Amino acid sequence: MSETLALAGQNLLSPIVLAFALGLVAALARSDLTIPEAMAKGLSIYLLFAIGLKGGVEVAATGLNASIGLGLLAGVVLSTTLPLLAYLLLRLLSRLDPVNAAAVAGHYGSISIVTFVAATSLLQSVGVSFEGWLVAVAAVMEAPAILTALWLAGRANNNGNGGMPWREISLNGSIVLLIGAFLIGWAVGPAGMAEVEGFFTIPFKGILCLFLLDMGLVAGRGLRNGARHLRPGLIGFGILMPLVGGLIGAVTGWLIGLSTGGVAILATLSASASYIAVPAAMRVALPQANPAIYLTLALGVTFPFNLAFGITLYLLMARWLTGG
Amino acid sequence: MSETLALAGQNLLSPIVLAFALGLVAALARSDLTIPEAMAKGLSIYLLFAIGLKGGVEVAATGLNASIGLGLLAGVVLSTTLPLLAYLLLRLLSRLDPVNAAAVAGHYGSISIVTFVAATSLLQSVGVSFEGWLVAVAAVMEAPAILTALWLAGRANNNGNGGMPWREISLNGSIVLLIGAFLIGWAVGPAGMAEVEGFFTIPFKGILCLFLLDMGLVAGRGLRNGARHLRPGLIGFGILMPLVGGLIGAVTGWLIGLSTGGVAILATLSASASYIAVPAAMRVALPQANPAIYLTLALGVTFPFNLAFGITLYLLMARWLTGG
Amino acid sequence: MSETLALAGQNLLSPIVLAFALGLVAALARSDLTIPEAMAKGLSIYLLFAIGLKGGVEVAATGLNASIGLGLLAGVVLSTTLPLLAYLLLRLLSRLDPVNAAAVAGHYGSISIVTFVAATSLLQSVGVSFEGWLVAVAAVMEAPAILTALWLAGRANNNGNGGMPWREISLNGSIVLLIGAFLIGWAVGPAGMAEVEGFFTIPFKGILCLFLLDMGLVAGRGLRNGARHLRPGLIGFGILMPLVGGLIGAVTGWLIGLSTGGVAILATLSASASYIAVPAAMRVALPQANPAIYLTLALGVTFPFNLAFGITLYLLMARWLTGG
Amino acid sequence: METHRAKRIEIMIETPALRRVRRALEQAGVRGYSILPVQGGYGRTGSWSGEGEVSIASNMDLVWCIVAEARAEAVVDAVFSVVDRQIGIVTISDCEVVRRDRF
Amino acid sequence: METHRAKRIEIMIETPALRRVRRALEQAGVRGYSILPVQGGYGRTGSWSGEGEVSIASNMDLVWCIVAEARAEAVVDAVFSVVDRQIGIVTISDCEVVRRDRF
Amino acid sequence: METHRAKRIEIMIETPALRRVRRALEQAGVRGYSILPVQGGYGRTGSWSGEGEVSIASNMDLVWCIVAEARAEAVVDAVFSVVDRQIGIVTISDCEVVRRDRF
Ligand SMILES: Nc1ncnc2c1ncn2[C@@H]1O[C@H](COP(=O)(O)O)[C@@H](O)[C@H]1O
Ligand SMILES: Nc1ncnc2c1ncn2[C@@H]1O[C@H](COP(=O)(O)O)[C@@H](O)[C@H]1O
Ligand SMILES: Nc1ncnc2c1ncn2[C@@H]1O[C@H](COP(=O)(O)O)[C@@H](O)[C@H]1O
Ligand code: NA
Ligand code: NA
Ligand code: NA
Repeated sequence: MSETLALAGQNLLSPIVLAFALGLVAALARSDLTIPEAMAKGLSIYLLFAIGLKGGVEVAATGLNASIGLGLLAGVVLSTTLPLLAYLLLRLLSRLDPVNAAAVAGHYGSISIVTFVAATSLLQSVGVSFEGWLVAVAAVMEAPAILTALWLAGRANNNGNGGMPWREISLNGSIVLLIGAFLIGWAVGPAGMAEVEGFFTIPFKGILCLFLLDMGLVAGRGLRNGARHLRPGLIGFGILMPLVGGLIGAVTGWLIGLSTGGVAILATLSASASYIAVPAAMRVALPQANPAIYLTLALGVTFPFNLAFGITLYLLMARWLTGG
Repeated sequence: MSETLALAGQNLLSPIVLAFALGLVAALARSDLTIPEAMAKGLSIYLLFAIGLKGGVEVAATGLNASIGLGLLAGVVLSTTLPLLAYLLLRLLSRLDPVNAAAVAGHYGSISIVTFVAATSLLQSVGVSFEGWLVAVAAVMEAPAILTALWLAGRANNNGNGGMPWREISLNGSIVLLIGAFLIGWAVGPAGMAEVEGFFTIPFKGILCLFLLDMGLVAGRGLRNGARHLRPGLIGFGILMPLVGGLIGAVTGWLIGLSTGGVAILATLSASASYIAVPAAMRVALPQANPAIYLTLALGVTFPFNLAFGITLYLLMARWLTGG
Repeated sequence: MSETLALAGQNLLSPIVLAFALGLVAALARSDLTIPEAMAKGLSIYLLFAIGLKGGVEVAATGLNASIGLGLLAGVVLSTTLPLLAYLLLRLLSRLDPVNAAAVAGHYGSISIVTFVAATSLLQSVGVSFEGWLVAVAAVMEAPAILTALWLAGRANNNGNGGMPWREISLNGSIVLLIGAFLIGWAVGPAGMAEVEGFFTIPFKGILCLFLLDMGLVAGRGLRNGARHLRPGLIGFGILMPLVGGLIGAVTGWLIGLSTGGVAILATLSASASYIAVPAAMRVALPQANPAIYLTLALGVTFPFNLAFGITLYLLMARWLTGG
Repeated sequence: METHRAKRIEIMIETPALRRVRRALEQAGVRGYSILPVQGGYGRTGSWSGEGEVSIASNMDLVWCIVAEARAEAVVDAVFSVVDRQIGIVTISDCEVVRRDRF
Repeated sequence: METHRAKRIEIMIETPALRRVRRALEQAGVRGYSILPVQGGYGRTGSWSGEGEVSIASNMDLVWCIVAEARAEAVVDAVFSVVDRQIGIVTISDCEVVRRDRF
Repeated sequence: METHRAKRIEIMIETPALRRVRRALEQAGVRGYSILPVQGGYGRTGSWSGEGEVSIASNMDLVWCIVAEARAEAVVDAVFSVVDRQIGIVTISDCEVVRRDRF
């Protein structure tokens, strides 16, 4: 128990969580502190490239674990089916109309890469390793949820969806970058990594701090703008869904034989909600859905919850399941 | 004497001073070299976060020096009263009308964070330490000067000020960032800093170089655009004021018992003129004042003077006062 | 032979070449992956500053090699005359009209700084050193080619050129930055460099990776947009010209007594085609020329060729000539 | 200077739908258009700002397009078929241009 | 396509005063507005450029706002009460819009 | 609010030629102008985008200039002498402004 609290405390007092909190407080207090859009996009490109690279280098170093095929399959299945569960929970807990509920559900099937990074950072600081190829699983989990969401919305509403946003989904920049960097890391291996670790490893955690400061600012602004949509049922969903999703992800990871760290990561991916790829696809494919709802929920409720408490819980779940 | 010259030479030949000079020369020669706005803002955010963090970590490591309360109070008093002195000097030395004089005066009560950084960089290269909490003093000195300036302008000119820019002042992004990062540094302490020093310490001085290149470009462009406003009396003010302000700051620092480095820093803060928070507040609160005057003076005259000579002098003052 | 293949393989599997390939593939596949403009410009400023600085520091450390005067002269002569050769080849190989041929020719007399960086990175990884002042040669080679191109275009077309773009040429930002950083490096020497190498050396290669990712994206987009202009004769030119230019550069380097690494670098400079300074000057001075042609050729054909194969070949040429 | 009457069509559109608007304009045969960035705004769904945003989901862009008067209606129809389902705004106004051959 | 007459109000304003203009517009009851970045300019106080700037002090922004004809005057009045003391420029022009319900 | 008729001149110009347009405007005696960034476009030479670009070669900018009606023609002439050889577009339209003294 006290170990659990120590772990939670260690996470809450990490520079990255505090940077997020600073951004959140600054935005809620209406400070004019802002991060330029180009810088935010640049930080995000850096993070995607760095974690893709590291995952690939890991695979080059340790060889492919037999479970990678299973892992990718599990990712696709989780991403496809979690929105169904999310939709159900939403309809039970809140009075959200079907189209908005479908749009929100899509976000929770997909993943948030910065939540993934925060989890890896926690694992690293407690000395738990994980399968490098889970980066590729993260990439395959980004998109399938969108299709489920559109199917749900189509059931509810026969007319007027924007057609399948195939192009928007399949060549989404963040997926391409993550997979591309993963392949590069795999090709160059540890020797190639050594050449570039002065940029992709040494400053990584500090750069992550600035990125989380930005996430805090954006989340805070979103909360201020979208607060009126956050009825209690929705907030409840925004906290319950990651817990349920995380548990399902953890069990799945344990069933396919992941390490303790791997189980925690798959739980984190399942628990996290997309704030890049899915909202953009929804804006085209489901223009009737209100972005203030899905963005506020994913970024203003679930992301902070996962960052502050969720990832610690998923690690505990993983330890408990694997006995690690 | 020769030691003094060596110190001055060491400062003048540092990469950061030369980078500023390069920017200045390039802009004066009308080169099309420019730094994107988002990059300049990004560099500035990095610097504010990094120095806030370091100050806080220092406080966590060494404990709070008894004089912190005195130091904060001194900062508020200096920021509030230096504009009165500046206004007087301006009215004596130049024919600037009262409203413009008040606007300029406000800039000199506030501070320039990059001058602060340049001073800490000089201290570091000569191996002089200073109180980490002076970062917090820097933050509290940003705003009070604005109120004095508006009071001065109001005396001169009863009608038509824009009303107190409370929101603009109190939640100014750079103050929030500096204080926020300071608190984070305090909370995480040296252990937390170790995690992120690959970004906030190792590349710090090089990033400062690029930022000073940008400052040089902006200052040079400002000089080209505002040169016609720079009558000799104004230029005289732009050099005399930092000397007087620096001396007052140094004596204050010595009176409240700061270390040699601390005295040099408080002198630097007093001597420096704001180029971020104050001009923006003036644009709203004193729209009649001409930005070309206050920006050119703060950025085109006083900043280069402080960078090239001032900070060396303030260190000498500090040594002389403290016998350090 | 097998050593040659090993060298080629080592280059092709370096993280920077693979990052370029990723960008190229992503853009050709119409992914929406993009790098913000401010970030791309920022990366470019960083690279120019870092390599200028390193060159200057090198000169400070090793003293001026006697051949620097010859080297600068050779640079000017190469930049002035290579466009004549390029024009001839173009008129022979393709049916490009004189004005467009002149515009393209200008690009090949000038240089691409990122090709230079890629070459230095290859040299470094095989442990071959080169004269630091070649950075200054790179700078002087940027502009003269523009004048030759305008002279060629003027011969072909008496009316309506935009007049000499003197300002655009002489104070071009990238030249100013390169020379300025070189002078700073020279002034501060290795001791000054030590202060800033946490930014200008340690993360250099990783930052170069992101820059090449961006170059790949831009090149790929250019190819998609400009492909219809790329008749076989033009593509042939885009590959033949760097080979011929590289050979001429290599022989020149050997004649003026450069080291093996120096010969490879001068060959690379001669072989590379400008994609920053020259296109902007052409847009003003030769507005009749079609940018889609010269940009696609320089960035979409010659740059990738040099990156993937050219620089390896120029190093082999250099070894063969100097017996190094 | 002789000038010619033309129409300026300005379309404020969500960035995720920009690609579709561009395709519609190109298929409608416009000779050119330009895209201006928008950095924030306010509407029925509240305020948004591009600052700090990694996602383009809440961003808008302004498409600025000069067309000959005769084509204007066809272009607006084509664009509107895309914009209809989005929240975009299509405005048309008169202007004079210097060179007729460009539109 | 049926179109409706509306007014396009464009306000060029110093960035530090933007917050006040936004508030004025919202209080005047506009249905929406958008903000376009401005990167430089020239006026009585000389030239400015946003490039390399850390401070927003010399920056300007363009507020782009489509309003129904009937509301235009009230909106302009409201905005002008803020802009009056600033150096901002308020322009009004005619346009046609496709969907009336949005303005 | 009393308003005054004025002209809005908008010039879409290649960034490398912007310096020349600015000089022409200043020499023609305009009281002010502003420059808006353009992030991409489409024309006879194909599509372009500023994203990822290090070179300004394929970039465009929009110059936005409010002038008194009486000066408009002289300003357009002056600008056109520069723009003529470039691919730029010059448009003129009517607007109302609130303060006459500024133009
Ligand atoms: N009347 C308008 N004038 C200018 N921009 C508008 C207007 N209405 C909406 N917008 C823009 O469109 C975005 C979305 O509008 P809405 O869907 O009403 O929230 C707003 O945030 C503005 O950027
Ligand atoms: N007539 C005008 N047309 C367009 N923009 C203008 C005009 N006058 C002023 N501006 C803008 O407002 C800024 C400040 O104007 P000023 O106060 O006259 O220096 C200028 O730098 C321009 O960006
Ligand atoms: N009719 C137009 N309306 C708006 N922008 C245009 C128009 N024609 C050209 N442009 C802009 O000018 C650029 C160059 O045009 P072009 O020379 O026709 O390729 C285009 O990419 C657009 O950004
Ligand atoms: Na998920
Ligand atoms: Na001061
Ligand atoms: Na060349």
